[in-house]
Amino acid sequence: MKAALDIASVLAISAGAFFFLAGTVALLRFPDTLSRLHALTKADNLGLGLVVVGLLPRAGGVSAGLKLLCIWLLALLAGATVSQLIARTVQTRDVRS
Amino acid sequence: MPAQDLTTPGGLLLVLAVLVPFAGMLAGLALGGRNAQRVALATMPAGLGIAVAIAGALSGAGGELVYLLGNWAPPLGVALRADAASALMLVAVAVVISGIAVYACGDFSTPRSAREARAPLTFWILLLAVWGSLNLVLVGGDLFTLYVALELLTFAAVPLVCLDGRGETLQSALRYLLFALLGSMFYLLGAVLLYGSYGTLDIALLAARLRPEAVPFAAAALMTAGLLAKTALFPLHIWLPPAHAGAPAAASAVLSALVIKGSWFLVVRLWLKAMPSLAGLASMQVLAGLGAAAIVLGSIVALRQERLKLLIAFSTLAQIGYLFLMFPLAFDPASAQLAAGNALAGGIMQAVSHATAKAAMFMAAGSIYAALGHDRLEGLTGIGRAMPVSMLAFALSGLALVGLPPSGAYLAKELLLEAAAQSAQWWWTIVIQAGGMLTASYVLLVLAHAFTLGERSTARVSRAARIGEMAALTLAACSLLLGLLPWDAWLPPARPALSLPLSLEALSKGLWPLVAGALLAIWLGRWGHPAPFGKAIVARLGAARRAGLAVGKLIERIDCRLRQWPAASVSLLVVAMLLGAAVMVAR
Amino acid sequence: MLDFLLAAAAFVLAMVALGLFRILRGPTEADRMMAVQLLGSGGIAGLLLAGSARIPATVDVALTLALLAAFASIAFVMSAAGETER
Amino acid sequence: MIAALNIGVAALVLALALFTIVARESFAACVGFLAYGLLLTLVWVQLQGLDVALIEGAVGGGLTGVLVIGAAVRLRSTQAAADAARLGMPARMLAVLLSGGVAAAMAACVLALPDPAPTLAPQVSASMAATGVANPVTAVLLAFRAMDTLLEAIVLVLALIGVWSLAPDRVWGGRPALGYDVDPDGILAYVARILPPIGIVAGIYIFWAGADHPGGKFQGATILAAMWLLAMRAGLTDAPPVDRKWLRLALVAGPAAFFAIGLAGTVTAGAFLAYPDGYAKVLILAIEWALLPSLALTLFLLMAGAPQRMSAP
Amino acid sequence: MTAPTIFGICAALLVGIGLFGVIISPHPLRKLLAFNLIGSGVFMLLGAVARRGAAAGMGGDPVPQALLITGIVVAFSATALAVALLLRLFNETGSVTLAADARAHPDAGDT
Repeated sequence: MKAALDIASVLAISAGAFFFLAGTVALLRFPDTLSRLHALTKADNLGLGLVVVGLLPRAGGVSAGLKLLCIWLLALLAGATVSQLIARTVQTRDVRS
Repeated sequence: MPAQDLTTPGGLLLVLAVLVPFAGMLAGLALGGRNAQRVALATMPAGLGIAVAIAGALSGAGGELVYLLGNWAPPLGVALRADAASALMLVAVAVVISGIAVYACGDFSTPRSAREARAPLTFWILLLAVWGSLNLVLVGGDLFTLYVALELLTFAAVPLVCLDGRGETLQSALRYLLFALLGSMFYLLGAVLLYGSYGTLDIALLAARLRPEAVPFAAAALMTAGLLAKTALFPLHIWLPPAHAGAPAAASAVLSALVIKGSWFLVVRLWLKAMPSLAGLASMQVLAGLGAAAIVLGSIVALRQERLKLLIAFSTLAQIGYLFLMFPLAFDPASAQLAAGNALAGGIMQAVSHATAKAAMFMAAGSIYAALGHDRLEGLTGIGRAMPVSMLAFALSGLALVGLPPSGAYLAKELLLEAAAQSAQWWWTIVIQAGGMLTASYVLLVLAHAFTLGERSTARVSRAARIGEMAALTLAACSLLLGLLPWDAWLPPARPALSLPLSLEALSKGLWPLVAGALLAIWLGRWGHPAPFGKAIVARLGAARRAGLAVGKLIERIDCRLRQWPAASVSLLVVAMLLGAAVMVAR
Repeated sequence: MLDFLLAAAAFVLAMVALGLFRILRGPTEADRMMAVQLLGSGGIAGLLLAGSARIPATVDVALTLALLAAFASIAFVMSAAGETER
Repeated sequence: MIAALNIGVAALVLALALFTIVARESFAACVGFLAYGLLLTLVWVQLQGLDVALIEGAVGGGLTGVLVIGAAVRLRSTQAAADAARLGMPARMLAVLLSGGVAAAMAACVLALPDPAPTLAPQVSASMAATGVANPVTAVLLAFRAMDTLLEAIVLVLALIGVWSLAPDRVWGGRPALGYDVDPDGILAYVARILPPIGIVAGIYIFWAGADHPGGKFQGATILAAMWLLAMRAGLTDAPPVDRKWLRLALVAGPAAFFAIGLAGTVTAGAFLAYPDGYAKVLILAIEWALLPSLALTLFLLMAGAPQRMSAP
Repeated sequence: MTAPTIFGICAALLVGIGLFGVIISPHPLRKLLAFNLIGSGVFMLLGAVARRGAAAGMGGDPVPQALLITGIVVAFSATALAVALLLRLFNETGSVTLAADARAHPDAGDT
């Protein structure tokens, strides 16, 4: 049972790490601000989500698990808001210039 | 547990000395409006009483008051400690703060039309905060608590600089804040290194545990450099002149008379109490060397000022230098340690006397500024007749600064000279004497302007508050009569020469700097047009005068350059390294 | 397992570092604003991976960080955006 | 493995610090600084200072970053003057040399620190039972070195008075900082509505945990202040005018209660800031509860800045 | 290398970087950032000292950790005060330079 959980953890965390890799590659490769923004928010939030899932079995109890999920939700919330706001500043700037 | 680590009887007074002003500050904020002033004025007698009680408890005994906060002994807990030096400083602070408070009743009363006004409210609260933090600096026994105390002092002092909200003073305040913060970081860095080496921040425990090793050397250099930046010792005086000259008079008095003494006292504490075994002669010579440079530079630049308040600010710069002359003189070659003796007594006496005199000076200058609407030296002709009380206050405090008997500065000078003779450091004798002479020069320059009978009478814009003028006069008289007090109960009584401060010999000793100072003032000073007698002499001097002016201009240029930010911050690092090197060399 | 978590933390942080320097270089301010966003997610992931197995209270730290990172990025986008629109 | 991770984190911290210094634009430097602050949290976890990590994440990564970025945006027009005043090459080299010297001396000191290191942990551990709290840092902050904490509360109030003293006279008694014109139906207002409740719960949780686990009043208060600030920025609430009686009383209440409990100790336990046997934990919690609202309010007002406009009648 | 050593040296370098910034940055806000870097370097050193003192089942010496909390809050207050001062100076004068000096004019009117 424990071994199975460990394997699940490893898999989830590895997948999460992969998404961070993807996000960074996108950041380095994509030519313009908006597409970088797009890549960053999607990939990183997914990466963090998978890391959280991977750590869930190792969390010391229900409350710690809930806190972990809470962290992810907060990060999602911030990501969604901020990316939208950043996108808007990019657009207003583009319209103006 | 060592025997001294117990709360001594009367230790609670130390807590009260810190608590009462802070409680007043909180009450002033909570009650708001006019009440802030009332609370502050009500706090004065209480604080004064506590300070006197502490001095009383320490008289004669030569011991220490200790209070263990929360009954936790160091190193785990925090102790408050006070010795005779702290007690004298506590009383001096209380007296000067009270004097300033009386003076400030004129400038910082809430106007009738308003329920609450910004400047009065914040002034009274900040005044109490300065007092509380100074008391904490004076009685703190733990290096980190002292760090917090220093920060409190800075946070209370900086807004005082720019209470009038003009761009110029805001800039001075910002500069002061940034440089002082840099100084605090150096201090904290040293404290961290000491904790990492010895596991305690308590001054008494550190003194016992300290070994001559690399880490405490570095810590000592860093902490001292940081404190010097906060004290504005040459060449770290970037922030002082504009800040002290630009602030409202009452605030200038607080800043110049008291605030800089906090970090200076901490340097004294550090070297004499926490790390006396680290002090070598070399590092102490560095400190006093900077002090001597400050005396020369500050005085000469003061002689060249056009404005009275700037002149007084540069005078503070020079007097700070004087405060640091005690360090090499306190060095005892026999034990290779710093020892409290005549030198410490002289230093403390100098600090007390400068505090009273400088507060009085700034207050008198403030009254003059209020009456004339300006403080240009050239416009002061005849002010001696128009405002006799303020000018008398200025004159008395000036003479007290010069060291005319029976002033505190006279006593201080005698003590320092004695210490210099004992430790065979003749070169400091010269500096001490020259210091009095230079002080005399700029004081006489102002007096010559003020008491010249000009053809133009000075136009007065408004009347200065009588009570403020009297407060200045009282403090000035205090400073001039300090030498008559029975100091033997607190300071070591090994000074036979001082028994008669009013004797003929003493008087003549006090007078000759005045003569030399007058010559210096004529040679180097800035003589305005309405000073006919000065002008006549000046015209005859010809080439010598021109050379003097060239020297003065050069020194002023150097000062300007040093007060640029990059130069000042580089100087801070250089001073830290120099001190570090000097400490290492000595061992 | 601990070593795996630490390695994962190091990897994620390396990715964050790479990305960070790409976006801090600009050219637009919007790019730079993403830096905080990136650390908000990547930094928290690294923190959880590195610490939560050894020190349970790391989760509380990560929670604070998530909250404050969200606050910081929102507040700062707001002040930046608010100023440019004026 | 852990050493490699630590070295990586340290390198990243240093690189961000360097970026903060050398970045051309102030705005970019501030963003770098904010990222730096967030990253420091990780350093504190690696150094096993969880309480410190919490305060660093909240203050260093949160409040300070927001403060400087707000300033950078406002001061954008001063960039050109600063660029013109850059130092020449010789001066920069001298600066490198000197600061490098100090850094080298410090590093040498770090390596020269004694081994085994002096520590007060055993003493704390031995004396902690008397305080009744299980978090050693809280025991230090509120029992062994309670004086520092009391002074720290005063520092915050004093800094606030300093900030207030910078108000122009005509708006004295007014409200700090203008809010931003935020679309009430926009995403910002939406987030500002849902984040604060979560934040308040989290803040009080961190505060509550502080007696026995990492956390405490400063950490909790910072989170509460941040949430309030967010709500204010989004236009949901307004900052209170600074001359309000309740505001003044609320600011002072926490430190005053601390004073009172400390003074009571002189009578009941024989020393200022001492607690009578058996009541230590209750009194410590009382102080924390009294300080929390005052601290949150003070931090919030420090962030909000000096009064800038008169309140509407 | 142990964590305290690594971060102790990192702290030393941070102080160096901060000092460099304090000297060369012409903009006061940048000086303030540099000052904060020095501060965090000092704090990190204290953190390393705390970690070195791990004993009695504690991950670090709690006394320096408590000092750190106080220190960080004090540093924040300083930053807040400085930022407020900076903004007021800007509102009042439209610039924030520290260079223009309220100095006495060395070349003016000698007689």
